[in-house]
This record gives sequence, structure tokens and C-alpha cells, in this order.
Amino acid sequence: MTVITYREACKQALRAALVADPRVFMMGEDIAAYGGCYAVSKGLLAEFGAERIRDTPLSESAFVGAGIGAAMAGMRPIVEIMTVNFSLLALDQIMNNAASIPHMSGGQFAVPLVIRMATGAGRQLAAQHSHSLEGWYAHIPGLRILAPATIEDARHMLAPALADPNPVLIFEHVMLYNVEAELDERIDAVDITHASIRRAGTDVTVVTYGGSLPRALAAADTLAAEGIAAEVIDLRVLRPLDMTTVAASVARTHRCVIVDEGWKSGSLAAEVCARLVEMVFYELDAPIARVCSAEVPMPYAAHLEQAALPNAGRIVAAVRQVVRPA
Amino acid sequence: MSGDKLHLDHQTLLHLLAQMVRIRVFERRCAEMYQREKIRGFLHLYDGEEAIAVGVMEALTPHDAVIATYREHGQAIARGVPMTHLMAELFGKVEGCCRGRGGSMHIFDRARRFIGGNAIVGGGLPLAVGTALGDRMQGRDAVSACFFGEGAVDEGEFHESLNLAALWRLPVLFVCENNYYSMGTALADAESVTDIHAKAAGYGVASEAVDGNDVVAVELAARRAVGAIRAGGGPQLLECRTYRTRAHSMFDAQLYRDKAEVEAWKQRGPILRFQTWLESSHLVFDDEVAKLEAAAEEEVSAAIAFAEAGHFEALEDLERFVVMDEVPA
Amino acid sequence: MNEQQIRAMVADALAGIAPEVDLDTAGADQDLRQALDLDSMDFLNLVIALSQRTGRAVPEADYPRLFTLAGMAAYFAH
Amino acid sequence: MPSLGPDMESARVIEWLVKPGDTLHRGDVIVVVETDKGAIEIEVFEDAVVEALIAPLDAELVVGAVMARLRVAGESGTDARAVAATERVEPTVSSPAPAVAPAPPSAVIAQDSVGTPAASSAVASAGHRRASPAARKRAAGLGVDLAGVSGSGPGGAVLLADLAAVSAPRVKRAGGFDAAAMRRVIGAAMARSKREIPHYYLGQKISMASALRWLRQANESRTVEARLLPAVLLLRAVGLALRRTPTLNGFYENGAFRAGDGIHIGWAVALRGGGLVAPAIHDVDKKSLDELMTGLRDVVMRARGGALRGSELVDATVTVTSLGERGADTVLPIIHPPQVAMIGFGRVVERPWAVAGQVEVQPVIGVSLAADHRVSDGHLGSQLLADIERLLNAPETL
Repeated sequence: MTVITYREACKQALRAALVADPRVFMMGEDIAAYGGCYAVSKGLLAEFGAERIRDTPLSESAFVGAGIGAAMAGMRPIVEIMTVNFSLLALDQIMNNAASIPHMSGGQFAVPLVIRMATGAGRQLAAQHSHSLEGWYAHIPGLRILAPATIEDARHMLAPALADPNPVLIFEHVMLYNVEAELDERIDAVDITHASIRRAGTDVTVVTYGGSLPRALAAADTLAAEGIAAEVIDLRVLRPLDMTTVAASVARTHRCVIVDEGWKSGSLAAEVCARLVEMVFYELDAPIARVCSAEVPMPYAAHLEQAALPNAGRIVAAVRQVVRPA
Repeated sequence: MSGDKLHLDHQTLLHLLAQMVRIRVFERRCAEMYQREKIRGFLHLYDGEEAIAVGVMEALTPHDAVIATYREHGQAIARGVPMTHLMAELFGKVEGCCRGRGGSMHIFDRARRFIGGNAIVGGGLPLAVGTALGDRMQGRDAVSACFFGEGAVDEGEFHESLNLAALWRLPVLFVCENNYYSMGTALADAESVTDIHAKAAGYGVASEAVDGNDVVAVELAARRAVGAIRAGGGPQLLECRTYRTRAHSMFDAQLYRDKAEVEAWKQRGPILRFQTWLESSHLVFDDEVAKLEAAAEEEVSAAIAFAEAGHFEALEDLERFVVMDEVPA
Repeated sequence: MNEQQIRAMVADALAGIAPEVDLDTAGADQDLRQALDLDSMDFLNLVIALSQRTGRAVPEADYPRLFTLAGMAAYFAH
Repeated sequence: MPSLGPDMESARVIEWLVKPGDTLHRGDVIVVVETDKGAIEIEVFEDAVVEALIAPLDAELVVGAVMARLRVAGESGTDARAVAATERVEPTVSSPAPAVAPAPPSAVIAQDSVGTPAASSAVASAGHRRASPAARKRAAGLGVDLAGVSGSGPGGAVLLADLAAVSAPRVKRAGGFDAAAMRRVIGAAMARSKREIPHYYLGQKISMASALRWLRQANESRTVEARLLPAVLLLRAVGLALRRTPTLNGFYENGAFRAGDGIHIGWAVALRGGGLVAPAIHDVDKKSLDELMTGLRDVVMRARGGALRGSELVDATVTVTSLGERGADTVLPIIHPPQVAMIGFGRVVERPWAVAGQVEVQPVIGVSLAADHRVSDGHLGSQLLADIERLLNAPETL
């Protein structure tokens, strides 16, 4: 067992992928000489050279589109977008080309591309660097959307993502990069298909992913002291959703709270809620509750930003209301 | 076929004419099939622009990649996509090249490295940069030929892609089919600088403007450009000036241009000009033109019959190919 | 538990089993099955209801002691 | 009128550029029509001669309507073609989908690949009582009427926890029950049965000693809620026995016997205040005793509450009546048409019974069969009764 950061786990995954397959290369803004906006790719330029670690101009549409084209020409590109807000400049390429071409071409072309990007708030980066838009991407057929929330997932999700013949988007929450944990070296692979029960419980199911997982686990600790046993599920894969795991848990606990840093309106949390109603309506003993971000562009001031975000206290309050309604 | 010299022998000339006539006949029958509701959706025909696809494709090899526009029947036919599979696709049949999932605007043919009609204006340019990058990283001697209209020059992708291709000296041939109207908006109403090929200089991309209605001129220019790209000179841009003599799509009253203007361009149409020149120069024999026209008619009729006889994809397969099980070999 | 209490409890239970019957027509020593036209399913459901309300497990062998209101009062008195 | 776009439904003729007798060449513009998008010229795709202009100026024509009649070069006048409508029989107005669809789309399109709605198994017996879906489901399973349960949830909503304390099934008889009408229906059905069905009757006495002993032992270890009634053993025995005599399980219709698609036993439930219904308990031969007890409790409660589903009243392939512990000791049933058999059980009574040459007092039940002679005869009927006896004598096999 060694203790490493989430950032280091991401870097180890990239290095291993570059070593394992000569078709793998990286491109993105400031990933090479600068070392990556969040320092994830620091050192890779020296190790692998400028041909495989490519700084790009600030042209999200062009370099994401080039990643799609290179994937269709036989490469296995890893494209980094600095932050999810910038990915909107490449949304056309992701949606209209990467996600559509396999179907539109009648299966003649696949797009084996991985796009990584930072997501989420908490670093006072305000409204153009802090949003959680992964739910939008999870709307799009043809994409696989991953949200590694643990050191193991950060270390091991990349390899199966690169092996996937479809475009895979990996969302790394900015508040996780500095999280330290022991990397269990007995684990050398993870799947990118299933949700994971991170804590077992019988009274309520708390469904979350990404940067909200630590908050949900902290809330579960608090609740346990009150005699409420919360089961915490990490979705891990935001598309296609593993609703089998989630629904089975809710069928046991009969109650559910969904924690999602995205906005509530039209969110991933809304989707999980709707599917639960479709699948286990008659198992529900309380309305499904959601803890999401306040519906504001993320503000700069620390107290406003924190007030806008889900936190353990809000999760605890939501669970109490669901388990012991007033 | 490589090199930038053009041997204007009898067979070559006939071939160029035949290719353009095949496209023209195909498009005429498409219009007919559209009005009979055999073809639906948006249908954009290539009449008047045939010399560009035919001329450029002559300069390419089967290893090269072609990234096309949504007005791409002519590009597909010139690249060698069988008319049968093309027409079946337009009919929405499973025998179509994309099993009826793409339609007129999204023609793909993997075997011919024909990487898509693309119905997002400018959407194909980054893709071409990517295929060129992938080819070069894998040591392939291949050019990515990217067709786009002058409307795509309005888009950021044009500028991002020229810059990136030039920055990385990638083997991309940017082919601008400048027909002076992006749908119904005249070039001068959309671009501050209407001399499109001049924009390439800002990115250090070599460029040339050519009469897009002269098939020989297009082929010569394309051979020059492809030769320079293969020699490692980085991307090139070819602006082919032309005119579509039909409406933008089938449902277009053409309120934005004069009939006289259309008529004048028709008189300069690529087939009429080339055929007249061949005949007046006695480069073709009397019945050869009639024969290749009849052959084109027959080929298109056979394609229509093939499409008619085709089948619709089973509804159970609706969601097939959304998520791929493997990367096609 | 006196007879009044048991009568109230039985009336409440019967409201869920056979709401159309009128317990007032039954005397304390009358066999409820006959007085109220309860079949074996009704009677079993009545036993279940009384067992749950009193928290007493009622063995099958004791069923005959529950045929009358008086019997029930005696049975559940302890 | 040709279709020029997926959104075009019709257009107005504003100018004919040709007249009858004109010779046309492929590509000639012959008419101008006004569409939602402005005036558009219509061309011909073949060389032809104009025979007649059919659409008058200013006429609004739907897509597919005939505009003119042309004679294509080489054709005689009689089979001249209509412009732009050469292959059309019925004009369809602006149909963007292909005219031929290989299969009805509902099966595929109504469902996506991501999560299908769970089937609803709850019974809507509680009106608008506030209750959680889970409480509703459990209440339905228990046969509990939520109206009688006090809820601890918001606004008095019934939650699962509230049901844990709730006891017996509570069902209210649906309003508007008309005893006279039911009597007329029963009368009509029984009169038809007596008129049309040539009944034959068989009867037999069966010792219930083994069955009741087994049941007593089984119930000893069960909570009161989980206990079984003797009726369940009878039901199960009949269900299993009918497997070997399928011609007693089904219908006589249109002059022929049709076997039932399963062994669905209509269980005759007497209603207090008069009347009788026999709702079906499905696939009796495939269900455990516990499942049959649950099913029996469910249909009895709902029959008395007037909450039966229509299908339950017509699904039965055979009917069983049991007079219970306070009835007569023999019943001679009348078959419920179009069924072909009915089995009746009398009251269990203590009778002297010879066992191995000794007379003992044993609980005895009279079982009887009424069956339709058009379908079966007494030999087969006897076999059914023998099988029922064999099964009741070996209750551990039920």
C-alpha cells in the first residue's frame, strides 16, 4: 500500500497507457511544457517527447475534432480539455461527430477516443471555470461518461476507456486532485460499466458520483451516529447508467437521496430520479430527494460558492427528512 | 496517376467527361426521385460544380482520405462510391452505404476512405486535420482531402483547422468549393474579404484560386497541391470558384439571385464547356458523348432499380451502431 | 380484558374483515361463526387480527376457545 | 404536385408556362407554384407532349394531386401520364416517413434500452388515501384497505412502518351491489347449464385423517398469519389431479371441447347477504400451498369487497366449491358454462371408517363431481376422484 494523490493516480494511468500502446498520444492546452493546468501531465513531455505529448493552440473545436479524426485513422488519442466550461467550444465535435458518426455511417467507423476534463467547483474560479456539465454529456447516445471518484478509479479507469471502441469522456473533479489515499496495489483493473456501493446501509440509499462522493460518505458517518444507516452508491459511470445496482439498493432501503453537483433542472439527478420511479415506484416509502447546486452561475466569493454547493450538512438534512419525515 | 503533370490523352479526356456526366445524371434522377417522395429529408444537388470533385479525385490515391460536405453525391461518385449503394442510402434502404442511417447529407464509405458527408458547416475540417495527424503518426503516405464550401470560411473551425494543420505541417488538402452563396447569402454579405484563398496566407498555408468550372484546371491544380503536400510541404488550400445552377436544396424559391445570373453561369457550366471544347477540337468522336451519356443513364437507372428493390432496416436494429462493439478492422 | 373491551376489539377487527356484519346481533355466548355467518377464512383472519392486536400467538388448538365473545374475553384476560 | 420538401404540404398554381400541344424536353420548366417559401418552378423529367392542363390557376393542390396530363414520347394518347404523379395512386400529404414500414413501430420505439417501467402489481383499493407506493404495494399484498390505517407520514400518509402494526385484511364491499341482479345472472347461467349440459354425477367419501394431521403439524410451527386452511389442500389436490384428466379442464364451445390454457380454478365464494362468485386462481398446479393460501385469501377478500378484476371472472377453466365446516356433507354441483366440470366438497364430518379390518372414527369429506357427458364419461370422472383421494392421503406430496 502506498499513499498517493488522485492527481498522481491520473498521471500514473496516463504514463501506463503511453507505455502500453504506441497508438496512444495526448493533446490539449498546456499539457506539455506547462505540465497541465492541474499538473496531471507534468513530466510526461520529458518522458515521451513532443510527438506524443502535444501542446495545442486554444482551439478546442479543432483539437477535439482532430482527436476524432486521428481515432478514425487508427490512433488512440487522449484529448485533455482544461475545464468542462471550455468543452462547450468543442461540443459540436463531440456531439455531431464523435457521438454520431458510428451510427450515421451505419457502423463503418468507430471513434475510439478518450477526452479528459476537469469539472466542478470549490476553488473560487467563478462561473466560467466551475460548472458540472457532465450531466449534459450523459444525455448523448454514443458516448460513455466516467466520473472517477476514488484513487483506484482515477488510476484504473483510463485503460478500459482506451480499449472501448466508443468515445469516452472522463470527468475529474477539481476538488479531488489533492485528495490522498492508499492505492490498493492488489487491484490492477476496474470495470467501466458498474456503479459501486461504497458503504452499505439499510435505511436510505444515497446516490452520488465524482466530487460529491466524499461529502456523501461524511454525511453517512454523521447519520450513523443518529442511528440512520445510509447506503452510499458511487455511480462511477454516468452513461450508460447502471440502474440495476441503484434500483436494487432502493428496493431494499425504500428511500433515496440523490446528490449531484449539477443544477437540479434537467440534471443527471433528475434522470436517476425518473428511472427509479419507472423501475421501483412501488418500493418507495418516501419521495426521492435531491441535493444539487443552487441554480446560479457559480459565484466567486468563497461563502457564496460554498452556499451554492452540496455539502455533508445538506445531505444529512435531506436524509433526515426522507427517513424521519416531520 | 500521381505527379502534377496531366496527360491529356483521348481516354483521359473521355473519362473526365464521363465522370461529370455520371454525376449530372445521378443528380437529375435524384431530383425526380425526391419529388416522387422516394428520397426525403434535405437534398442538395451538385449541378454546376462537377468539375471540382472530378478534378480533385483524379489527383488522389486510394490511400488518401476524403472528408466531404453535405452536397457530396458528386464527391462520392467521383471517389468511386457505387451508385447503387449511394442511391439505396438516399432511399433509406438497408442496402445503402450507411444502412439508411445517414441519408443524402451523411454518405460514408469506409472501403474508399470516404469519411463522411458532414452536415455541420465546417464540421469536417478538424476531422481532416485529425486523419492527417493519425496517418502521419503511423507513417502512412496519405493526404486528407477536405471539401468545404465558402460558407465554412465563416466558421471558427476553418481558421482553427488551417492554423493547426499548418502548425503541425500536416498533409491536408483544403478544397474550398466557392459557389458564392452560402445557402441564400451572397459571399459579399458574409465575408469582409471575399478573396478566400488569400486568407490562407495568414496561416502560412500555400493556396491557389482556380476556375472550378474547368475540370482540367482543377485537376492540374490539385495535382500540384497534392504533390507539394506529399513532398512534406504541409497543408495546401485550393479555392475552386464555381456556381451551383440548381437551388440550394429542393425547397428553395431562389429569391436571393437573378435568373439571368444563373443562366449566365449555366452557359459556363463545366460539362457544357468541356464537351464543347472537346467537340470543337475534334478530341472526341461523334458517337462517344452519346454513348457515355447513355451509359450514365443506364447506370443510374440500375441504381434506382437496386434501391427500389432494397429493404428497410428491421426496427429491432434501430439502436444498432449507437454503441460500437469493436473498432471495425 | 373484559367483555366490553373484547367486543370493541372484535368490532374493530371485523370492520376490516366483514364490514357488513353487525356484531351487536351476537350474544356473548353465541358462536360468532354462526351468528355472523363467518366462514373458515373469515375466522382465521379474525384470529390473526386479535393475535396482532393483543400480541398473543394463538395456537390452532386454541381456536375453539375463541368461538364466542365470552370465550375470547376469558382467553385474552391473561 | 411534386413534393419539394419534407415540410411542404401543398402549393398554389400561379403560372402555366406551357399549353396543350406543346412539346416538352427534359428539364423544361412548365409551371410555377407558390409555396410557403415563395414561387418555385417545376420542371419535367422526360420528353413529352402536353395533353391537358388539369390544375387551374390559383388552385391550391396538395402534394400528389394531378396537375397536368402529358404524353411521353412514344406513348399513345390513352396512357398519357400525369405530371409528377406517374406512380401515385393515393396522394399522401407531406409524409416524411417511407410509405412502407416493415413492422408496427410501437414495440421498439416505445421502449428504450435503459430501464423499463416495472409492472404494477398493486390493487387500487385505497382511493386517494395518502400512502407511499411501497405501503400501497404491501397493503395490496396483505389485502389491507389503507382507509383503515392511520398514517405517520407527512399529511398522514401511510408508510411501511404503519402497516407493520396492521392486522387483518380489511376490505369494503363496493357500493351499488345489486343482489337481485346477481340472482338473475346466476339463475340464467344455471338454467342454461341445466338445459344444455348433459350432466353426470359421481360421488366419493375420502378420509381426511392424514391431511388434517399433516396440516395441524404444519400450522404448529407457523405464525398465525402464515397458517393454512384445509381448503388450500383441497384446491391443490384438485389442481394436481386435473393434470391427469385434462378433458375435465376446459370449455365446450361451438360443438367441441377446447382444453384450458392452464389449470385455473374458479373458487366459489358465497357472499354474505346472498349471491355467489367464482373468481379464478391461476395455475393452481404450479403454485405452492403458501402461494395458494395467499391467492385464496386475496380473491375471497376481494370477492366480498367487490374488487375483482373482470378477467378473474372469465378465466376459470373449472370450478370448485367447498361448503366448509358448517355446510351439508354432500353437494351436487351445477356446471358453470362453458366449463365442462365442477368439483364439490362437503363438510368434514366424523364417521366410522374401516382401516385394516378395524373400524375407527375418522374425519371424512364427501367429494362429488359434475361433468359434461358431451366431453367425458364416468370412467374418466372416477379417475379424477381417485386421484384426489390419493393426493389427500399423501398430503406431504401436495
